[in-house]
Amino acid sequence: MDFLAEGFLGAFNVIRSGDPEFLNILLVTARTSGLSILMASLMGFPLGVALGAFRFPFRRSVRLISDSLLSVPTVVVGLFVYALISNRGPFGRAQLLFTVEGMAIGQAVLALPIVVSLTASAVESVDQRLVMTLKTLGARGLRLLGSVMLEMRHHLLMTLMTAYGRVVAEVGVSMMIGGNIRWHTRTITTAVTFEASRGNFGMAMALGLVLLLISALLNGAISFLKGRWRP
Amino acid sequence: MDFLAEGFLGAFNVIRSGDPEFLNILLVTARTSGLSILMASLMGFPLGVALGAFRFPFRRSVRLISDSLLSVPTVVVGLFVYALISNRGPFGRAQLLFTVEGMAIGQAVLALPIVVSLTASAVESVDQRLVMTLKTLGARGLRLLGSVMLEMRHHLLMTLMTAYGRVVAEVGVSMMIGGNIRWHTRTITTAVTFEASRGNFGMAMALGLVLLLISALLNGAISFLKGRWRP
Amino acid sequence: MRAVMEAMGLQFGYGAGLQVVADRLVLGEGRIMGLIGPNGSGKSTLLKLLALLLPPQEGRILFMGDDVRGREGALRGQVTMLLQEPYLLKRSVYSNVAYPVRSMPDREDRIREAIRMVGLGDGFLDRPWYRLSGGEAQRVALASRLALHPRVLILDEPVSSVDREGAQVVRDAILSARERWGTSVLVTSHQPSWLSGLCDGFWTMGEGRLSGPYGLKGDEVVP
Amino acid sequence: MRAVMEAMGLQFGYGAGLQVVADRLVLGEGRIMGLIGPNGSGKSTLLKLLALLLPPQEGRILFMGDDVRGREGALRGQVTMLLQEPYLLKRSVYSNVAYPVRSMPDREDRIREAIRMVGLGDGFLDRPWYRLSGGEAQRVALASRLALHPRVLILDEPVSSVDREGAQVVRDAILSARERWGTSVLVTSHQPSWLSGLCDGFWTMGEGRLSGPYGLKGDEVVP
Amino acid sequence: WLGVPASASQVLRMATTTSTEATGLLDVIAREFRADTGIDLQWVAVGTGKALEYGRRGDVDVVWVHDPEQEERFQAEGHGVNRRRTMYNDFVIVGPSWDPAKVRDAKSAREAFGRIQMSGSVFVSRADRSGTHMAELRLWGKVPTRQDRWYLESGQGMMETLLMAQEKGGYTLTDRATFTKYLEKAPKGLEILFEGDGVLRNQYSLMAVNPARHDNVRYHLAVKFINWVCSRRGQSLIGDFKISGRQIFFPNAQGGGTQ
Ligand SMILES: Nc1ncnc2c1ncn2[C@@H]1O[C@H](COP(=O)(O)OP(=O)(O)OP(=O)(O)O)[C@@H](O)[C@H]1O
Ligand SMILES: Nc1ncnc2c1ncn2[C@@H]1O[C@H](COP(=O)(O)OP(=O)(O)OP(=O)(O)O)[C@@H](O)[C@H]1O
Ligand SMILES: [Mg+2]
Ligand SMILES: [Mg+2]
Repeated sequence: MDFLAEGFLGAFNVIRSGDPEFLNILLVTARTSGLSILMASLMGFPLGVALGAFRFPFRRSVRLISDSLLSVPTVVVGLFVYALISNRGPFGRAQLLFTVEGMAIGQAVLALPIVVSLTASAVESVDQRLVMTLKTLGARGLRLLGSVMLEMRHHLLMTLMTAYGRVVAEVGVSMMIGGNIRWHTRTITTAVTFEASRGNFGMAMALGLVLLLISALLNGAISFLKGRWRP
Repeated sequence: MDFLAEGFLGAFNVIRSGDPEFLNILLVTARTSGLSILMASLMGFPLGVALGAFRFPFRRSVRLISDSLLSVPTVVVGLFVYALISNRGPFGRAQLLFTVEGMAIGQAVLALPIVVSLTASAVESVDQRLVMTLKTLGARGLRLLGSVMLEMRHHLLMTLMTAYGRVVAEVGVSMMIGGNIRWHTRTITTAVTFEASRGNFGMAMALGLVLLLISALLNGAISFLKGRWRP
Repeated sequence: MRAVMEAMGLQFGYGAGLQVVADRLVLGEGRIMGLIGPNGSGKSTLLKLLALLLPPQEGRILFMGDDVRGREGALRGQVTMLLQEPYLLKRSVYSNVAYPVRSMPDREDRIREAIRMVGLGDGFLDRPWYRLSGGEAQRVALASRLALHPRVLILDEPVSSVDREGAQVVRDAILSARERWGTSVLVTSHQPSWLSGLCDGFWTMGEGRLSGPYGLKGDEVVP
Repeated sequence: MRAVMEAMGLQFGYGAGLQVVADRLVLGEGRIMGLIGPNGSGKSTLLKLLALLLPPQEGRILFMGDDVRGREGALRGQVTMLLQEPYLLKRSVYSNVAYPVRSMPDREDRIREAIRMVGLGDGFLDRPWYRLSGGEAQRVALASRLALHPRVLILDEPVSSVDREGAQVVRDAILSARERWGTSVLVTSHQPSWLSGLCDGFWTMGEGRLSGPYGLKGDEVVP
Repeated sequence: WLGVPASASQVLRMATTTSTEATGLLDVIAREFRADTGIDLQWVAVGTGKALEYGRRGDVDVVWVHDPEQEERFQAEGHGVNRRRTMYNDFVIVGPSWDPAKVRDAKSAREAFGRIQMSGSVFVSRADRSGTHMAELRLWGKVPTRQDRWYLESGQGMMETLLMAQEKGGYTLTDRATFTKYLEKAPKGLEILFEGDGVLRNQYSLMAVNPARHDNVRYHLAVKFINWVCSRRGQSLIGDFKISGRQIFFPNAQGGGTQ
């Protein structure tokens, strides 16, 4: 119990201190998760909408794969991406190992099935009249896709929050691809793991709480936005 | 790349061998995730539906907390539960540390926000007429809740799959609370992490693929079920 | 004649927009009353208040002489409503009609009776919810309310999508509900001819304000 | 008179149930044709086929003499349809009406014109989608189709929730669409009196089979 | 930016074990090395097995690990060159203060292990083929199996294993560095019950990744680093490094030369 209290105090101190190393960790975390969520959204939302709204060959197989990948352990993704971008891997030349970009790719792989499956599921249960209505109004192609997504904005936001949660909370990929290198690829979660493995439970707790605080602020902002949109 | 191929072969061999240690790991994994999903569902679905459908004091705060906890790192949950159930913790007497039950509690804490937030979000965007219709037909209390949930069965299933994915893929809690003790609390993901940490990337990959295969079978079964329900 | 439902000094508004006001409304036992008014005059809103689906911001509603406040859940089922845009549960027609009467011993009889009253054959009972046309769905939704044998039946444009013959069938169903179960009915429609062949009297809505009753033979409504 | 739309040997069925069959249907330019038939006879299904929303299982559809196959996306907008249960986008009324004409230079004029044609004031433009009554929503949905100035306007029970005055307004709107833009119209309704004051002729549906046209003055329809 | 040390022109990548990082030694080494040479040392701290795996694939330039057997295999396979002894510390046997197996009275490490085995007290093993685990395996007379219910295999790092031993009231074998760190956090937990046997020595060595195998590795930087650590300056930094006033690592590069 002692380190829970220590964690709360620690979180406060860490934030107040503005320690440059801490700021660096924040920055790395933000860059990695931002980049990965961006990649996962750009690929995942269109694919998810397509899976939910249109019939095409292998649709069920793609969906099954995406659903199954919801339970892929981060370490496996880490290993997989590592195999591809390590020096000996096919993309070794790109020098992505132990970089923020490499971590972001791995995290995007992790977030993608969440975005795809949750979006597809939401589109499937969207009002059947929506797509027909948009078609009667002359929408097609990208505009149709965009309008369907806009109509489901609450769902997509929730999907995004879930994917963000998955990405920002994961350790396996960041550790394996990023390597938890101080000043370079140390994220909040790898730092938490690192501190915990050193027995610095108080510090681990403190960093974890800071992450939660950031997420709470983000969610607060989003909930404010949603309030302005109405149901 | 080499160890990817090794992983595929390894997965095949591991399954074929029926090695008792492997079977034990499967059993521990199934018991832990089954128990945690059960706990998270029993608490999460009613809470989620309530958050989405009814107004009550602190509703927005509870929702915000749940949304924020989507991004709680597993290690933090691990530490938190550890603090509570370790010998020196308030629930130390219950002897839950390094047991399947202890792991399941930790994983339930992890799954709960997913169940609550995704359910609440789904209920919020469910057809406004649904609750009114159920009320005009005389439903109230638990029956109303149950009927709303039945009407959103696809969503709830997807929520469950997401929570299952989170739980079955996580390492932090299982490591911290379970301790990855061979023959006792070693799950597929802690085994994967363990093998990877020893540099046995091929074996880690193999176990990860086995997990994916299990998830694929589970999803196949569910997709078959859904097919019988229609949209 | 007794009053089944009474409303006094009702007021309700959705934030900025229209304010629905009903100073006094009485629904006598076995009465079939129409509610007419232009689009957006507040008819649906008033009906939802009386069906205990929206809480009034001012005023009281009595059922059989007692205030309904706090008993809304228990009274629904005795007071039921067909929404303007009916919603069917994602189940079979049978399950939809069976839903409100699930635990009643004479369930099967009620279901068959109700589905016939709205002019659909027993063959419809096996259909899933999505294999229905607009008019068929509206009739199924009505059937599930009729299965309840309600004391008060509130109908918001029950024949908007129903064909001409169907409209006659629905009218007969409403009349026979009154006859067999003493049901009191409050019904809106934009088809005056249909309504006038059914109702004992009318209320009108205009910009949220209720007036009436009109067209009653005598003044049998007790205050 | 030219045929804007023609259908030959159309067939469509939802798996086991009703099979919709239309051997021959011609919609002449500037024609307003009614489609009548009982509930579940397949009217909405036929209209969706003609509005290029469902792909026919058999037969061909021609628009201005050419087969529509493969050009459905491009033709929608010229051929538009008001669904039986209209769906409004979760935006303001303005955005709903503006949606189909977003990129047109005379957008603002079209929006204002359309909303007035359905009898709603400009004040409605600012309303969010949920602040509408059933009839208001139906009118807004119609307005967004009128803003398109379509060649073919397919209306599935456009006045089911609209009040009596509103029904006249909608009839006038349809007539003036024909007059100003040469729009051809195919419309269903369960209110024969409303329909007969509007249409040049009728088709009827019975158990999925189309017959007609009936009630035309002369035989101006070219094959 | 944001407090990152101004980007260095040259970066050296190392894979190392958790104990060197967790104690904080590497922070000191990296800082001084940078001051002396301008080279930016970046490291990934993992188990010895994984560290060597990174080396095998040419993803790092140098490895700093502590398992002679695996190091030799690594070298024999042609992955590592220029292997140098750098420092050592020792393993100690720790357990609960009430010492149910009477390990305190043992004359040798092997005897201590025998007593644990006889008494059936809980022993937590890392069981991860780390340097520590390999040392442990050498100490058992008959290696415990699944039937020995007192023998728990944690498969985790040293700190986690120590905590598990504490919770279970059991024994374990640990390197002194991690244990010193552990004592800082849990002063009333486990105690050192046996130490000082020669078989308990824990040797750390540096090795460059073979540039003939991987053309991208920065071999000249690796060699520079190895030489620097083995120099008088590097060695005295290691010797001076203390936690709670206690020396953790003992430099022993002088005279060792390339192995
Ligand atoms: N959920 C709502 N939120 C806000 N305003 C609403 C809501 N529902 C209805 N309104 C407003 O209340 C007014 C009355 O709506 P109501 O549905 O009661 O009208 P109505 O008389 O039933 O009309 P109609 O004949 O078209 O069904 C409408 O003008 C609408 O703007
Ligand atoms: N999505 C669907 N899936 C399966 N069957 C359907 C579907 N939609 C309609 N049907 C079936 O097709 C038949 C014709 O439906 P349709 O909606 O075309 O009738 P309609 O003539 O428009 O009736 P109404 O006057 O009630 O609107 C119905 O009996 C219904 O069972
Ligand atoms: Mg209404
Ligand atoms: Mg229809």
